[in-house]
Amino acid sequence: MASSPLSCSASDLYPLLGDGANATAAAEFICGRFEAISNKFVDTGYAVDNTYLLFSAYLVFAMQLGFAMLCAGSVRAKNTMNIMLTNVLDAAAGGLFYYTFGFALAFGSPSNGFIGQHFFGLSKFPSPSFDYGYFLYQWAFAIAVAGITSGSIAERTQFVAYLVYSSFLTGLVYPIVSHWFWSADGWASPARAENLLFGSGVIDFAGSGVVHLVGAVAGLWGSLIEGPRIGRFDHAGRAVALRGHSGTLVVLGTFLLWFGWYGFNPGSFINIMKSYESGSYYGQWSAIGRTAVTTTLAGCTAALTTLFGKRLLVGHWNVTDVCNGLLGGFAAITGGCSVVDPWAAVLCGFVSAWVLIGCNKLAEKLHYDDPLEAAQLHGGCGAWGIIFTALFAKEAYVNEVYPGQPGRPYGLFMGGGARLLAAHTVQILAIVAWVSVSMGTLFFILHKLKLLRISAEEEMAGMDLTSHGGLAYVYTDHEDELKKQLGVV
Amino acid sequence: MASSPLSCSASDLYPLLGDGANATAAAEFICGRFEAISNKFVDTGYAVDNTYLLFSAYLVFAMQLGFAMLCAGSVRAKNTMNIMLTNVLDAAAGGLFYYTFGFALAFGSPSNGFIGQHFFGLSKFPSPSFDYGYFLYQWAFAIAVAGITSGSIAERTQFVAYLVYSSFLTGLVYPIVSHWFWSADGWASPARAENLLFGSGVIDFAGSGVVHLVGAVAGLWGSLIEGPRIGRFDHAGRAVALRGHSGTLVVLGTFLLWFGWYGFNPGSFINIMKSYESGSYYGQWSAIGRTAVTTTLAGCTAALTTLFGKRLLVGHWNVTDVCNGLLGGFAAITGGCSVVDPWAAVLCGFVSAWVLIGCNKLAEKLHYDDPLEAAQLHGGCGAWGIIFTALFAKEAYVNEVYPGQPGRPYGLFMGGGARLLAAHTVQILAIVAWVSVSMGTLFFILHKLKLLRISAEEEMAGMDLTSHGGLAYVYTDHEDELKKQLGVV
Amino acid sequence: MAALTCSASDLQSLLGGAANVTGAAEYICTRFATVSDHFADTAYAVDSTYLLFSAYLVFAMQLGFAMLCAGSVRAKNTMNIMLTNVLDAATGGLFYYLFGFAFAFGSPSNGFIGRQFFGLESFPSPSFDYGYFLYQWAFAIAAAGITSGSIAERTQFASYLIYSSFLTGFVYPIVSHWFWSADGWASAGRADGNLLFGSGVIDFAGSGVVHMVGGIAGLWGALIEGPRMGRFDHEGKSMPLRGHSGTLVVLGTFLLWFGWYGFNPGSFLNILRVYGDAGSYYGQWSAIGRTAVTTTLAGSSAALTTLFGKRMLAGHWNVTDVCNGLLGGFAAITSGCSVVDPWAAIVCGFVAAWVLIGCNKLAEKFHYDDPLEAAQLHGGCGAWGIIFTALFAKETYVNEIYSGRPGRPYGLFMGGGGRLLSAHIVQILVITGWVSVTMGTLFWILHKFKLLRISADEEMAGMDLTSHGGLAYAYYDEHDDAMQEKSFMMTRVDPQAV
Repeated sequence: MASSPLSCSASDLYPLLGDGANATAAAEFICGRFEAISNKFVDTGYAVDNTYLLFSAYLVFAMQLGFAMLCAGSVRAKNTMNIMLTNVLDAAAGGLFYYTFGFALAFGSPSNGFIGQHFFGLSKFPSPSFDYGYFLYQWAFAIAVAGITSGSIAERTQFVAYLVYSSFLTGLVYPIVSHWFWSADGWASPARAENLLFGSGVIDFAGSGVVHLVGAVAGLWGSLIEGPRIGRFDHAGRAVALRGHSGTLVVLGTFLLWFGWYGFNPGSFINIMKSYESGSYYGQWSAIGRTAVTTTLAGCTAALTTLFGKRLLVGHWNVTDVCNGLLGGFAAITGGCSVVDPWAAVLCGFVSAWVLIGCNKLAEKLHYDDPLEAAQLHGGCGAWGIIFTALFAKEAYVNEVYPGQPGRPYGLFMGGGARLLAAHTVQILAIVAWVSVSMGTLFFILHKLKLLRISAEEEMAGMDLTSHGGLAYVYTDHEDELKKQLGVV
Repeated sequence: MASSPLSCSASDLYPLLGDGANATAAAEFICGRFEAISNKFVDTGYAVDNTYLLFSAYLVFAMQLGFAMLCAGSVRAKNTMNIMLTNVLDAAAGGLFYYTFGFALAFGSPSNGFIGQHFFGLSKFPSPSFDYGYFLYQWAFAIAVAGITSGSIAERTQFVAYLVYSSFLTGLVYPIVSHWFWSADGWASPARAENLLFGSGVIDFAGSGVVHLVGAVAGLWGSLIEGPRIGRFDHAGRAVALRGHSGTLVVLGTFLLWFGWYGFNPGSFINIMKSYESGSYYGQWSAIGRTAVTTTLAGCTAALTTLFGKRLLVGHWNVTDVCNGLLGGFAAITGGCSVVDPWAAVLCGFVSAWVLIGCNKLAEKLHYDDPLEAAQLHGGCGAWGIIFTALFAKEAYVNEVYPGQPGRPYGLFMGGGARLLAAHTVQILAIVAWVSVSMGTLFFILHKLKLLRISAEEEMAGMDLTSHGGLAYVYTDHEDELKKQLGVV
Repeated sequence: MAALTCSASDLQSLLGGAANVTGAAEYICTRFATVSDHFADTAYAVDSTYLLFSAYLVFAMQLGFAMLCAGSVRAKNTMNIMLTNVLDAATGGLFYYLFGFAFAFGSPSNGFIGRQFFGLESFPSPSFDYGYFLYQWAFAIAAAGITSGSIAERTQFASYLIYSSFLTGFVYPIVSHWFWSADGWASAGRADGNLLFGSGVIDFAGSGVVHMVGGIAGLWGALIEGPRMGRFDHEGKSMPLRGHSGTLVVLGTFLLWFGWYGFNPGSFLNILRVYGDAGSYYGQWSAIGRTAVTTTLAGSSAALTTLFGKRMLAGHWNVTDVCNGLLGGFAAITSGCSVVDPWAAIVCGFVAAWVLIGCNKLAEKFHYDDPLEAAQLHGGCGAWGIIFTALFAKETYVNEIYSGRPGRPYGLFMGGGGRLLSAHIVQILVITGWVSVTMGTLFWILHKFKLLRISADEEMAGMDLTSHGGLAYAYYDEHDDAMQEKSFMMTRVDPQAV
């Protein structure tokens, strides 16, 4: 914080005060005060930045609530309790695992480029480089990943299997990926000291790849190995929509996610009190505002595109699709939100809507069943977001957000050359490979051990009755008769 | 931020240091540091103010979620998807329109008093006067207006008509009104440089008029032209309550709106780091706290008044009415929240509750059907709020919040004369006139073009089935039979 | 500010030979004065921003309570319980404004009750600003919210109005005065020296002041009313009366979790405060982050413990129980959140889960019926939290947060001796005593006046129909009878059915 011109050494000053009776004392007197001032600025900086970071972390946490409601609304009533329990546990189990080793594996520098190795159980915390607020913020990100995956394999996965993969994902797979791209030591980090990947490193600002793509690829494998839900595709192989039980919950969840995304993207700046040139109205605070705007515009455009696109393709104005389109736009802009102009964000949202529609068509053709379209949405749009950033990243913004390396590559279409694009292609490949190897194998093993999928009877009756002690809703006092009706004692 | 005594010019200082060996150097040395300090204060100010403004904007955005839930709960189950879709699109379409020209028309100064003309598509942004955070905050306000209107015409409006009026309202009608009263150039703005309206200008701090009255008058015309829902008034002309399908959603929405209102009212200060007299504990931060308190008290009083009032009139303790009363209190205090004392806020809430009850009685007598009481609530209570401010605005607060023009008029009952009241009466008339002309005409045209209201069959079957591809809720697995019953293929 | 004070007379003598010494000295010193004023402004702005947004989060907990309660009762009483939650906030606002805040924080006063700031007169003062009032109000309404859960589904609305205003306006403010006001007889930050056991009670965010108070009040109400009809059958076997919507329970729980980040870390009230030397990365901001972390970990471990515990005891993975366990963990860590290490928070949550399970078993044995487990959760886990703090409070943290009195007692297991523990035991006894005397009596009187419990047929029909003008849900068109038998939705609703 203390910028150089504030530093004041008595030895410099007193010769200037010259033959004053006791110039030395005067110089010390004055400099002592400047000392105090620059210290107070340091304090102020910490206070402001932590306020900003903490409230951003709370917003990101609110996304977990959004996921819970979105998932609940998108599954059938008989599996509501099951999916919501997974969401609660994503946060709870995630908290413990990320505390014990997740954070250490992700940000435990000094370390090698592949995995961190300090701060297990937050030992030696806080350090000058990391404070508790930062841990909380990263934890909120980690639990989001598991939330994405649980959507893909909803309505047909054994609860034990969920417990296993969820802790594996939050505690090991995700932290390692975030170390690669976000830790100062990561082999593909744009902030590492020397030999950046393609002289640029990967600009995945808030995690289109690190968060969304990871969660999606994991879900993809789980869902592929399990196969579709009973009745999702009829004998002729035609797709039958298994609609979620409550559109209201879907909208509620979507809005909550939108709300939380303002912590997710602008919050990723971590600190707000950083001037790009002291005394000017333009600084990090302004870049943060811009990030919030790009985020908003990308989502809005994607929503409208989906609305009209679906109207043309399907023939009615579908709110669930609009909600998914909206979220697709957010997932896409997440990677580049801080380094692109608002107009580019509009473009990003427009394309991501079509990417999502395309992925869904594809999934249907391949008989891939994903109750929340999580793999299509977070995977497809996330991947597009990574490419988008490599195409539209603006020079000025890139250098402001990732300072210290003048003349780094930026967006291809902005005249910044293809090195950034190359780095981002590598990112996609690396993530897909790593997650497939780790999570794919895990799901396959669970499958072989008959631990992955529930029995057909259970699936028909619904998991709430079979393993969670009752349905989510009891609108009349006749629940018992109800249970009989459904053939459950 | 840099108040004069901090500015330090070497030329002033060195004669004082006098015959010191090289006094000039000493002076420059010292002044250079004070320079740096005042710059750092500027940075700090921007960081703190933007943090405050951004999180306030997020809260205001959360109100959109509140509207969605409130509307959903207040309509019948068969129209839930329709109304929620409008709420999602208010935010999405609003984002694009406000970005492309809405903001420009509202705040594009330098301009004339009637319409702004800069920053189309956020070109030349950020400027020393406006930053991205400010745009985001104003966008969140703009979408609230469309949300209010969509409530009045719920359950019977064609989706196309909605798309048309919504973009027109958010993109043109509302921005112009906000330019009049909130832009520094506006003809009725209290902050304009010279010749204020009645030497005072309109004190509509957070928009009882600019936001609530506008949305309500628009809704009033739409609803009048469409006429009541089928079955709302029986053959004898007696009113039949068409109850919303979920009280829980109404309460959820109300609480979310209350939550968001803490961004809406206190947030309208835009910046928090502004001392009224440097070094004192009393400053803008304190006024902001007071605003939050007046807001709370007005809503609380209105809720209690409605509770007991309705108990006497209707005979039971009705939570939906209490929620509406609460919101009425908020809509009323919005205009004066920053310039009245807490005790006055209590008064404001008490009256607004009776205003709402009265408006509802009136609406019933005139066979006016408004599913969410939006016109009565935001229009009636909003108008009362404007008058209230003109009566109870306190001199000290008015001069703190609108500085620079000593001796400006304040509340009539506080001894500030009637000029403020005159200005506010003009505001009400101007808003009603402008919105009636613009929106009234629009709705009338749509009506003539048979684009406004849905067919009777559609209305009976419910719009979710006819135009949104299915009901919002599927608690059993028999939706298809359900559809057959309703005669929909 | 110490190092920033600059007196012209000092500097003058130092500048010595300069031409216009006085002028130079004043010139420089005025600037330093301005700087320190600016710092004062900055601090107010930053701290107010922090406090206000924390207050908003705490308010969001009221929404959480509303949804949690709604989901945990049967559909026929939903409107009733939600109305009480709305009114907790509304009546709370007025009463706390008129005298609640004055009783709680109206210093200068004696150790038992405050007596300034009625109706926020002579507000703001150098010591209290509006943001602080708002924050405390949000706390006060939470206490009433807890109680309304215990007596849900069978209490007359009139009696709710009475006890709620009494609790928010009188009982709770006095307790908070004892432990949180600078004058309180058991306050850890007491102005005059003599602290209770030389330590005072460290109830940072209110395991006792908020949760136990609400829990005990609810306990008496529920005891005097007796269980809901059908809760225990003829041979006294307990028959669970499940809430009508698990979704609302989860929604409410998450909202409470969200709000708890304002409740615990927010209780620091200001964030721009240094520990030790200025210019270090470690200060109040860091302690606030730690508090958020301890809160999170306590809740998380409690949730997991409940999950597996219930799996063994009950045989299925129950989300409602997990939610309650989670909240139990939060209620427990609330008092010590700022003075314990993260690892201790995990212990706290683990035990809290078992405390809750135990209390529920106990309640069942004694045929005590609490629709939201509020007394067990906020009372039981709250009490455990108070003890926990007395065992695990860490010396350095205690001295940072309650500074100015070196060598104050801290956690027993951390080697801080038993004085803190004894102070906290006194707190539990005193709170239980005071709330029982006041609220217990009130409920008993209401009971005697036949104002407390609704009639049996009202209870069967559900209060929404009898006193709130209709059921909460109407999923199908009221005229469209074709649908009725098809669904297990609400049956036809007649607005006139009273």
